[in-house]
Amino acid sequence: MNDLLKKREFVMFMMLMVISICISLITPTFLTPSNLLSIVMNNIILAIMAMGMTLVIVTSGIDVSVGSQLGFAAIFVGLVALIPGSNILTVLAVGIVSGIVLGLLNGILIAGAEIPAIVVTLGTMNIFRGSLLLYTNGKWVTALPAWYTSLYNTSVMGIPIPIIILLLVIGVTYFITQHTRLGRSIYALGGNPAIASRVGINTGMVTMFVFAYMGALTGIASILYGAQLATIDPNAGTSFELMVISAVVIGGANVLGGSGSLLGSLIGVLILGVLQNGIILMRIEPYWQNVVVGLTLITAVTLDVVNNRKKEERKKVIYVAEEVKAGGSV
Amino acid sequence: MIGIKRSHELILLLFFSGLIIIMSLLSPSFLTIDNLLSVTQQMSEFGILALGVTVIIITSGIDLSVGSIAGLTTIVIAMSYGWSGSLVAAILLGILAGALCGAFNGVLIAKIGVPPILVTLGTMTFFNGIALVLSKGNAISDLPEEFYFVGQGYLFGNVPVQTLIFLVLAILTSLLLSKTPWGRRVYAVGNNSVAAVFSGVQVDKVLLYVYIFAGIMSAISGWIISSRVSTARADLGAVYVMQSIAATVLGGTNIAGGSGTIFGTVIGVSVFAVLANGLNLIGVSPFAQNLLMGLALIVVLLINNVSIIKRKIAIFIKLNFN
Amino acid sequence: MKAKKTVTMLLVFMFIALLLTGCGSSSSNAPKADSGAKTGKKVVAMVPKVIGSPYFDTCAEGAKKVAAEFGFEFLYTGPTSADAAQQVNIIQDLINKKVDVLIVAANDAQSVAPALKKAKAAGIKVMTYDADSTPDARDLFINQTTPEILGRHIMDNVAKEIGGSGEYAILTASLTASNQNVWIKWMKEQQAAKYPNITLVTIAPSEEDQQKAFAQTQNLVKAYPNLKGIAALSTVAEPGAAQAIEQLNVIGKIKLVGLATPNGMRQYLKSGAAQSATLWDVGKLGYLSMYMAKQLLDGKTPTDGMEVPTVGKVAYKADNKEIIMGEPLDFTKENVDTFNF
Amino acid sequence: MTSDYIVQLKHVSKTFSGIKALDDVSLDIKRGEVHALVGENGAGKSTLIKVLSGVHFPDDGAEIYINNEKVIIRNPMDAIRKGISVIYQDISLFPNLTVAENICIGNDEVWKRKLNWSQIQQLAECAIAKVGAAIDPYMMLKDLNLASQQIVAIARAISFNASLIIMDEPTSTLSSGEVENLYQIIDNLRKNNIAVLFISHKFDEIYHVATRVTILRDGKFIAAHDIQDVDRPELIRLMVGRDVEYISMNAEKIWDEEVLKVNHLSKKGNFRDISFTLRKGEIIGITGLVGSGRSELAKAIFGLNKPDSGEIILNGSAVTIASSNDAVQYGIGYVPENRQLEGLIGKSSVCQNITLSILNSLCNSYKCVDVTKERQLAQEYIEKLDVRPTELDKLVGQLSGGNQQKVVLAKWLVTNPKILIMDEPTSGVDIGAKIEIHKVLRQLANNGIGVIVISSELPEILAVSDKILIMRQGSIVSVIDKNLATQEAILAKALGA
Repeated sequence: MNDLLKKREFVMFMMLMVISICISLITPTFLTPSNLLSIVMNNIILAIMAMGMTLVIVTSGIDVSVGSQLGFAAIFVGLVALIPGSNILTVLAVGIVSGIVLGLLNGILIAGAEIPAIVVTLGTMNIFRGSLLLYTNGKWVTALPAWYTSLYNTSVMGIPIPIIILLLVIGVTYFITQHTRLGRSIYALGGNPAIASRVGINTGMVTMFVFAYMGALTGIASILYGAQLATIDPNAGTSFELMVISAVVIGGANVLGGSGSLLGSLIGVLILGVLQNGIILMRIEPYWQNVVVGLTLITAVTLDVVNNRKKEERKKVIYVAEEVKAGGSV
Repeated sequence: MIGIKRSHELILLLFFSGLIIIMSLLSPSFLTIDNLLSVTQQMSEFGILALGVTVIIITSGIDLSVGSIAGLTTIVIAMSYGWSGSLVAAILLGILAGALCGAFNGVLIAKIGVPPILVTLGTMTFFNGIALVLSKGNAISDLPEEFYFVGQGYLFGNVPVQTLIFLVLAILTSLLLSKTPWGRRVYAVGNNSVAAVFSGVQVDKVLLYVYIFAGIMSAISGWIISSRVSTARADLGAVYVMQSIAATVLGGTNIAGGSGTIFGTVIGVSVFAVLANGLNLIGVSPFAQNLLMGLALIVVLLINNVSIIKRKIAIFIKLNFN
Repeated sequence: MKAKKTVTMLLVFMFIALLLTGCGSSSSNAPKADSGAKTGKKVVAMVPKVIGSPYFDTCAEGAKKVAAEFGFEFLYTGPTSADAAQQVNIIQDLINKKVDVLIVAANDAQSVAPALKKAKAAGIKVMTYDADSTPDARDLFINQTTPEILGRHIMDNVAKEIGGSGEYAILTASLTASNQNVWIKWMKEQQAAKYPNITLVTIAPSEEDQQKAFAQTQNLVKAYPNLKGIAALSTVAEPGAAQAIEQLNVIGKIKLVGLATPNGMRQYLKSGAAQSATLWDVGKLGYLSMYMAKQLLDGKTPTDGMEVPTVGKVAYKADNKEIIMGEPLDFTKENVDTFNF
Repeated sequence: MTSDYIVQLKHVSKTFSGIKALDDVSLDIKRGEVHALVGENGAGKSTLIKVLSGVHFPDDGAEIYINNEKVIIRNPMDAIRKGISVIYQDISLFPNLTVAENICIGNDEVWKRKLNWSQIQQLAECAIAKVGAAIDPYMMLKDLNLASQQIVAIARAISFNASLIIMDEPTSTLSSGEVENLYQIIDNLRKNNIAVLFISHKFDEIYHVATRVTILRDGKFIAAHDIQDVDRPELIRLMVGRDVEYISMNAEKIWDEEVLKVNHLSKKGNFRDISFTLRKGEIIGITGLVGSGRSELAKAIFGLNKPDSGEIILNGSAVTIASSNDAVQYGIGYVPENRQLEGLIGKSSVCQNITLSILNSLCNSYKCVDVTKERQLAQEYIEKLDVRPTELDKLVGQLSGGNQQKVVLAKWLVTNPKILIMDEPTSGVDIGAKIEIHKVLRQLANNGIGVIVISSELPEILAVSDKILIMRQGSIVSVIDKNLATQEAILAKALGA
């Protein structure tokens, strides 16, 4: 039992519980099922993208271009949805393919030219956003067909479609990370990059896969984004990447690579969602939200480093045999 | 100034002068004196931010919170002017606020050892939040006339004041980096922080001063922006964060730390400024500016790693074709 | 090795330069390189609060058509985000470009004033439209309607929809937009005068972000259980709010009014998620601005009640050098199909 | 050549930038045999292991036979598939993965595109059982202590049905209980007909487990014997019989003023109850095996490894040295063991490296570094230590090993220290440069600096130091005056033979 207590995810889960209890004491409406459902529904897009970002961060990479990718994919999904005769399949295909293409571009630059991920995605962030706005000339995509927008609020057997899609994404990502060679290679690459290639892992391919997968999930998220809002602004997703990275880092993923669980990231998403919703319900001015989100991220990260440091301290020990007394017998 | 023997600055200078020629061909009003001066005016705000960011990246760190510190400073200046009534006190308080924000980053990064990208990701939202809470999200614009001098005034005929400030700060930072002990230690920490510790360098003190320095630079930049637009708003600096990092990397500072010069950064900043101004004059839609800035950054990075790319292609061909 | 690097660098920047010139000519809304000065045509530049928003783009279409008629060369550029500092930069560049007329929608009244004064000093005719700067910084302000008329009108709409009593909330684009604050001031005055038992519970910003407007509305409905009405004061906020009302299926329980374009609100007006959207004929506003630009260039001063083709009678307040286009226009389920902007 | 040799190496040489790390070495290991590889530091043991395990490619002319078949080992994975697995000291596996994953990763039998966890767990458990241990396969590697991690590495080798397992200094960080356990494991391996080749310094270990031993010295093959044919003194003689003669230099004058006195310094897990005194002009040599706490002690004195108890006395007054900066102020210099990582800043110039620790004192009135003064000082010390090439602006990374070490030395001499600690001063340096560095050390001592030299090269210790401290497992086991000491006596004490 006690190793469960030490687990990072459990600590974060307790933090989530404490925050929720405090909020529900102040505003009883917080714990109503409809509010909890709306917290989940409002953060589905964040959760889907957090799954992809977790894998990126586990390989000690980072992707600040996901916000622009979201806008790019959402616009193209919207344009395709407007074409008469298109249906859910064409929309799904366009979303995922455009996401993968953008993700692969990042992957090739990072794995191929060995340029640090932070700088590559900084560049592609501007390239994606700039080319999208140039192409659409800033025009919004409006009046999306009913079959597409209904994607967001219809339920199948009582479960809203977006939640089903989220569960599918979590399932697939969990399957990849836990049950495939590729998934374990992602964690191996993050844990010990030097040795990874020695045990036969093609590190370049793993990096490319991780960024392409991030793109694919962003594509899926963009489909839901368009369905939720019914009109798509080419500036959609601006600085959304900061929320995605914050959620994954609060959830316990280590930016230096090697650790990061899907469960942890989901808890991180919930913590951000609960904080934002709670602040509004408690009728606190929305501006406190930035202060709270920023502080949560800083404390989560600092605690992580401090107790990692303690564990490292205990490890660095050369075993000195007690029984050898000074000037021992020879 | 530093000798431009380093090949990267040479190439960048060539690229920059080429860009100026292209721009003046495309739009006759580009090469006029007052346009060039207004280019220097527009670039000084995010250029000063870039000075702080350059010093940080040389120590192989990064700072995403410079924009929020600038925004917070404008609010602190406007509000403290409201209480104290004296402009000088308000501005000093603003710069002090910037230094404190920098120190907050510095303590977490240097003393506790949290990775810089995480700390500044958190403080970016945190400082922005403080600015919004202080200003209730509103713009504050009851500032006195003399306050506008720095942002809108001119000296020696029509040289904008902030261009002079940027120049002075750039030269000062360049001297600080190349001549003072602190500067030498900044490069040492960026190159090999373990060897620096073993040479008796107090790495945590050096890093703390680096982040305080960046905080002060952000504060000065915030002061100039709010003076230019004669209002104080929490989100004034936001758009400059990514641009200042991109300009620094374009200027030849290695993102992994250890190398980079202020001269390179100034060139990187002016490339972006000329790009933005030129495109406006030609009437190219502002969206193309984003695209071209991103493209310029990626292209420069590819050229820096051209040897790796060539090696990889060679291996690829060897494997598949013989 | 070094020489080769320099050659590759030069090749690359040639590529970028070609791309540049390509963009320069191809992007639709910009004319050839600014040949205005050479061909003697007057160059009129329009700078909106933010480029790429349906409201300002439709307004620019209106102005563009008539600019061709008047033989002006029309230049439309602006900041990519509603950022005062960026807008001032662009105005600065246009001054250096020596355009003849500058028509600006100010993100922030104070921040554009210094730049506009410099433009006037440089002999450029300076006009503001949609959102004014400080009066001394411009020659003429084309105001779609006065803030007072608009503020009181929206308050009347709110009262009409929620039946004269109960709670309502205001959703703005961002609190820092100066004209929003003036409208809200007049709404409060109208409410104090005519509807004593209507109470304003909160003013929530949506920062020109549709996703935020959507989430804000959802939370407002939950935070204020007996909320009866929402006034969304931006073309971004009202569609977002309407979509949220539809999602929460509180159509009918929460009444939505506000400022938005007919195209943006058509589906919501029909579905009942929104009761009315107030605005003005944005195309006409563009036309009127261009018409007045020609007046200024021909040295004529406008007169009160003058007749403007396709726009109709406009009021002119000489003391504030302000043209008022007329009464605001309400789009409802019934008349929304007759408008297309 | 009888067929029971599973691995044979013939004429294996390996040169690194001019220095011959291995010179025509041959090695043969029988099936199921436990073979010890012995030799002093720098004798080429780990290079030989790296050649055998595919990390390094040998110079041409080398022949490697596995089961009497000539093979070329391209990379580590190839070696593993050919049945040769290595267990490094730093357990190069994946701390963030579970035990079962660490055992099976890369094993095509089980590590397929779609993982079958029950199959993996089964393989892992059977490998662990074969080793004769019991570890929960679902534990994270980082939560295990070092001994268990070693067992996982051995289990991994077995899961690749290795016919030869190589262990590099396996017992250096194990408790005596764990060492016994390892002997048991090696016995199990022998029973499963798996050969073990291990590098070790500990004589009781060699004599307890090994059946044959190969001795290397200075990269050359010296001899290979069955263990019972060679007793301990004979083995030491073979290891140490060094023909290279350093010129032994005696101190001109040793002041009786105590520059440094250390009383009962201890730090849990690093060193215990260390006491010695260093007088002005004296050179103390500290020797002992890798992992005997020598470097940890040096770092403690230099302020980088806070001791738990005991005191350090400089010129009579007790001081606490909390950081390397304090140490430099107190006039202590430290030339670290790992030159590239800890000693130098590769990408900056010789001049800037030399003056890095004294920048404050080089400042002119407006607190800027007086470059002319700096360059003069650097030039003076480059000439004094005869660093070649003598360009101040050459990047330090481009110098040879010997010259780099001189630059690090110059870096400390400019601070004119009272005490200078040098950790493995001449490792990876050619003979000529070694002698030059020894001369410089002696000159420094004669000029009144107290010098501490840490080295595992016994001839160097004998040639240079006035007094020799021998450390074993964290404590000083004996103190010998220079003229009484012989290599054999020192090695015997160091090995606890």
